[in-house]
Amino acid sequence: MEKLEVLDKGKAEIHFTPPDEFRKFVRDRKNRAFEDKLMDEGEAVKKFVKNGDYLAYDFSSLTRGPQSLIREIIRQRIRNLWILAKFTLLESVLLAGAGCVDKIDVGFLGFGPYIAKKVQEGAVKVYDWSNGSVTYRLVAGAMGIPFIPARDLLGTDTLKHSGAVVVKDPFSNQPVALMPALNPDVAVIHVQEADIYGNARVYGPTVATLETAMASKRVIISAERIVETIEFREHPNWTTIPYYCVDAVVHAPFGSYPGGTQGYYEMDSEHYLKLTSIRTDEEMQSYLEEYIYSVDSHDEFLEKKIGISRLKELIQKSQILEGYR
Amino acid sequence: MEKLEVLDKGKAEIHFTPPDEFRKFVRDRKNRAFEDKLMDEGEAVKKFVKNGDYLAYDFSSLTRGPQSLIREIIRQRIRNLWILAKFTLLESVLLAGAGCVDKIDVGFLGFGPYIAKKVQEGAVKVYDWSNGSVTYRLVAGAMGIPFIPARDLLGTDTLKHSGAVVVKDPFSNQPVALMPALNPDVAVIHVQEADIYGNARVYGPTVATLETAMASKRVIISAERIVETIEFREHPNWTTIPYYCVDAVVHAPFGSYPGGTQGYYEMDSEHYLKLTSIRTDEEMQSYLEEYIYSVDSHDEFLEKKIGISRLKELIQKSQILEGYR
Amino acid sequence: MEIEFTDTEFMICNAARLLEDNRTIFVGWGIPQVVAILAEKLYAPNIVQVFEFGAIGPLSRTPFLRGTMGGPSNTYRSLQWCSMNLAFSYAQAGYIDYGMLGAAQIDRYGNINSTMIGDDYEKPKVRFPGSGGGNEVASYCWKTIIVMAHEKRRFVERCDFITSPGHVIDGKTREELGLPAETGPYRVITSMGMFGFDEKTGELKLLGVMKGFTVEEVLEEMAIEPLVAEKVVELEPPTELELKTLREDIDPYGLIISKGRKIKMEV
Amino acid sequence: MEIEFTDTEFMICNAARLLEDNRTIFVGWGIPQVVAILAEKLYAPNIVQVFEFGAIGPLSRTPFLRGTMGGPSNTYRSLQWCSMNLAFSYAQAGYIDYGMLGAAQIDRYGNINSTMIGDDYEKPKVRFPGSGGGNEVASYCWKTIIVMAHEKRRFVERCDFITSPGHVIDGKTREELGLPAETGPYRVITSMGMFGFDEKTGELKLLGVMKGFTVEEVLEEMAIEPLVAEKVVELEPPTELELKTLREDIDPYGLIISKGRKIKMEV
Repeated sequence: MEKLEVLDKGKAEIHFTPPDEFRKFVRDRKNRAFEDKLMDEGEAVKKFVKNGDYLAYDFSSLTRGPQSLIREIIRQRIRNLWILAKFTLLESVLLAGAGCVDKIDVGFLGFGPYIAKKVQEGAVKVYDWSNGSVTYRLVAGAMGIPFIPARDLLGTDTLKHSGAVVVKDPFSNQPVALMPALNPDVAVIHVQEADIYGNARVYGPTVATLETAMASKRVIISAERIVETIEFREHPNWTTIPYYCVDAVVHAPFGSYPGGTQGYYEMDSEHYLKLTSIRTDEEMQSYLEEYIYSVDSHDEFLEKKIGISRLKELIQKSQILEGYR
Repeated sequence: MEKLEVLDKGKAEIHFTPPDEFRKFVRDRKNRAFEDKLMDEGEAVKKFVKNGDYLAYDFSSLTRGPQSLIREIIRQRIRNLWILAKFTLLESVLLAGAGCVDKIDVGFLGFGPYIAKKVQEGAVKVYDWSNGSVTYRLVAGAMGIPFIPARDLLGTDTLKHSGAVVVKDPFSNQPVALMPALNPDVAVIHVQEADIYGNARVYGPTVATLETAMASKRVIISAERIVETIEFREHPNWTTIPYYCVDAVVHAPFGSYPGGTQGYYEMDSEHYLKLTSIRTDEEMQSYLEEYIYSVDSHDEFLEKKIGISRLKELIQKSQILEGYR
Repeated sequence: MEIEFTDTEFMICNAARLLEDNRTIFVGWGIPQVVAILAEKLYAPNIVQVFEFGAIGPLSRTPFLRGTMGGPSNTYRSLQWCSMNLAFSYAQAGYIDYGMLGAAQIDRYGNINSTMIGDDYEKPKVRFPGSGGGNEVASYCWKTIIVMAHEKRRFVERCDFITSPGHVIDGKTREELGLPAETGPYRVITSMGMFGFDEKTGELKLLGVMKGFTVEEVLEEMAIEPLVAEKVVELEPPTELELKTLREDIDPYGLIISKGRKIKMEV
Repeated sequence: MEIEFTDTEFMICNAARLLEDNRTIFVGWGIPQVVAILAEKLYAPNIVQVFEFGAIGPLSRTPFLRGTMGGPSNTYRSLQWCSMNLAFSYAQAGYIDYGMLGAAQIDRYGNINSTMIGDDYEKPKVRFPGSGGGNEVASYCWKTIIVMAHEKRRFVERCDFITSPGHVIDGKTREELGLPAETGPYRVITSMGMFGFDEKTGELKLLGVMKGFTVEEVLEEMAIEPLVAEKVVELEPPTELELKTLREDIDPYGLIISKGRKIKMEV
């Protein structure tokens, strides 16, 4: 029989779960029953995030990012994570600063000199992809297929340091890159609305919210509001994630803080600046101590470290509701 | 270098447009300007449907199917079409009955003995795929990639009579079917709402509405209502098709008749029965004469052949609006 | 008391009794829809129906409307309306527990034919609509249930055309062919009995026969000889509640349930 | 009259003048966003911005908010909010005319580096954030415009790391490598000049220099020697209207435009 020529191949180690292995996990460990999954973030992270996990999250620390869950992962001192820095901004900075991370698949590594230094020093190992290629990997993982072809990365050093494989397509006879499916061990996702079973709705750009949830073995959702299931059934076109993808639902108002969540509050630029100005490990440790380790929960963080008047300001700044409800 | 083994291969002729050829068509012939594309169905079909075209449509003759556009194609006696019978019901029956069709890529061939007889007699040539695999082909066409892998068709006679290629996946080392991208020459799609530029919104299940529009060289949209562009900008999450995929917009109330459109009217079961009871070419010709050839337009069809009181009944039957606005 | 029912009603009721609650089920057109609704009403209030055109978890209204599978009544209050690609992706990624399909022919290994009868593809004796989403349902769902009329010619050694895969195709197993592991036809409910598949060989195996029939009578109506379970169970006819629910609530116009042979039975 | 402006303002204005109206443009973070908004306000009222996180055609509010690229102000009244996969699919399928990106290094063939400086990948001298969506923008869009500070070390024979593809990579053309045909870097706007690429060889070619500078002065600030057009045009400094629009409307806090070298010029 004919063969398809392999033309090029990246050399990165890849986190790859054969589709059958992922399917069996879904069959045995995901739940199609309507089970109340509401819990606090401490319990959710304890149950569903483990040392050594491959972790994905969605959107960014500026907008609808799962910041309260990221902080809880840091608070529980989870170790040896391999993270997917897709369209990431400060998640990787914080997780690396807290010593949670060993490896990063880079779409966008994240902001600033602190994380760059971690890479330069070899404190974290990076594999270079791109936002598009890691998103395609999640799409393949979500579809239950082993890879997806795309016409990017081709020829670049990014390809060489990724895990993509270039073959000659049998239909067009042109080279095309195959992006291996990605099935993270765990995903943390922040949404505007969820019910207690895990049905979830996102307003605004969706990045890879659904694909990340479908492709991940364990999924923790945090939500600005917990709503009744009928809210989903009345507008089925707007459901972003169906409940059977989800393991835990956390009620987390201001869950994206210091980022914003559309329709709820704007980002806190001042707090954000504190983060982006971190240069040294000492500054990082003092930030982590002040805002994460010294409180027990997201609620306590909001109450003791941020305060109602600040939160009120951020709500006040968020006056564009059109499109978000 | 290594090679990927080709394990099996369907023998169907395939309509395949290399991604670069499709891209150039999009660059040169699709329009990113905000141009008023509103026209009647006669002009739209005259301009954008040609003899010998590969034609796709979306959803079905029962629900939100582009029936007024299908009738116009028949009325203009377009010939030698190759059609995509994805989740089709009576579109292929009518188009084949009117002599418009040479070849059918079958997801679902369509209802009843009439179309079966056409195939048995060899009047139309069929290639067997499945609803899933032809949908994947559209997804690949819409993504601008040459194929998409999937774990269906494998081993079956459907595969043998399709155009899929089975290879050993380089990541999991398992056989997987590659479905070649499909880029139809023309697509006709019915929606609930569109603006004059072609932005379009669908309520209810979406089948492959967006993928079909993105993947097709020319796209005619018919819409129950023409709405202002601001209606899309106020709820950007609900936009199904962006204007730059679309070539023509036809205002077609009752455009799915005798099928229903959610939120507007229910299907006309009696008229539908007329169609499904067609057995012979004579019966078919008499149906076509009575309902298609003898009128000049969809408006005239509604007025002379159906009538306000019938339409009113169908509106009256359609009392579930929840989720459709 | 004498009851009367159609063999379609018998199939529907027996298929409905098979479904587990709190599971997702990919539902084909026609009989499978009625099965799913009956199960939801009587046995499995929390099953989640999945439809290929993109409806997840509707609370389908009754009476059942045959025509508008994708319309407002059948997709009422779904948890999600989505694309066909997404509906199949849920299945391909392992989220869908059951699939339910009809078939024109079935063979020894559970391969099914819904494409054509005859030995010349170019000139079929009978042409059917083809796969639809059947191939995906049979390929991806964990357990596929086939519901079909029990007629001699429908049970064959090898389907004239294998539309959707069973356990073994022309000597190769599903897994060898690349199909998802540990999936495949699970039960076949016919108008006379119920079949499973041998765990090792993947061969069709008679598990149950309709009350009032013997194993021999059922086997007589098959062009092949299936395996027979050591203990073949007796399948109960439709109960009064099942029939009332089907006839008064789900399908009062008898669009689906009135088809088939009428059976009278003393119970 | 003497005007004063930053070289960032110079780049932004010259890039904005390049954009055609009625075209789609894939917009990268930061400077490209300001370019697109300026173009929309002054030159191309109907350009359609596309963002990788999933916003198509927003009517971005001003003042421009650097932080919340994906937030309500920047994505205001989009035509569509969608997924990243879809945003890139529009580009991969050919629907996006322009792409606009920054770069840390650029080489003779328009390859760009936004990943790292140094010759050891494992131990970079400087590490940048990496591709982001840059690789896709540079791979898929019909014409890519690169906007970058004009510094000697940024122009190199071969990038330390090719993050996103130019016209030729290590001797192979884009098309040979499988990238979409007839795409690639179209213009490079720097703080001193403007470059295109030779149609045959794909080499960097100086097309214009900022008014008040000579070709030699511009070439002096490059570690490689580019081709030079037969007729090098003079690039006008920012106009009063452009500066007013940038400073009063788009970026009143100077988050972007105040960066870079200040230039004084008689006009």
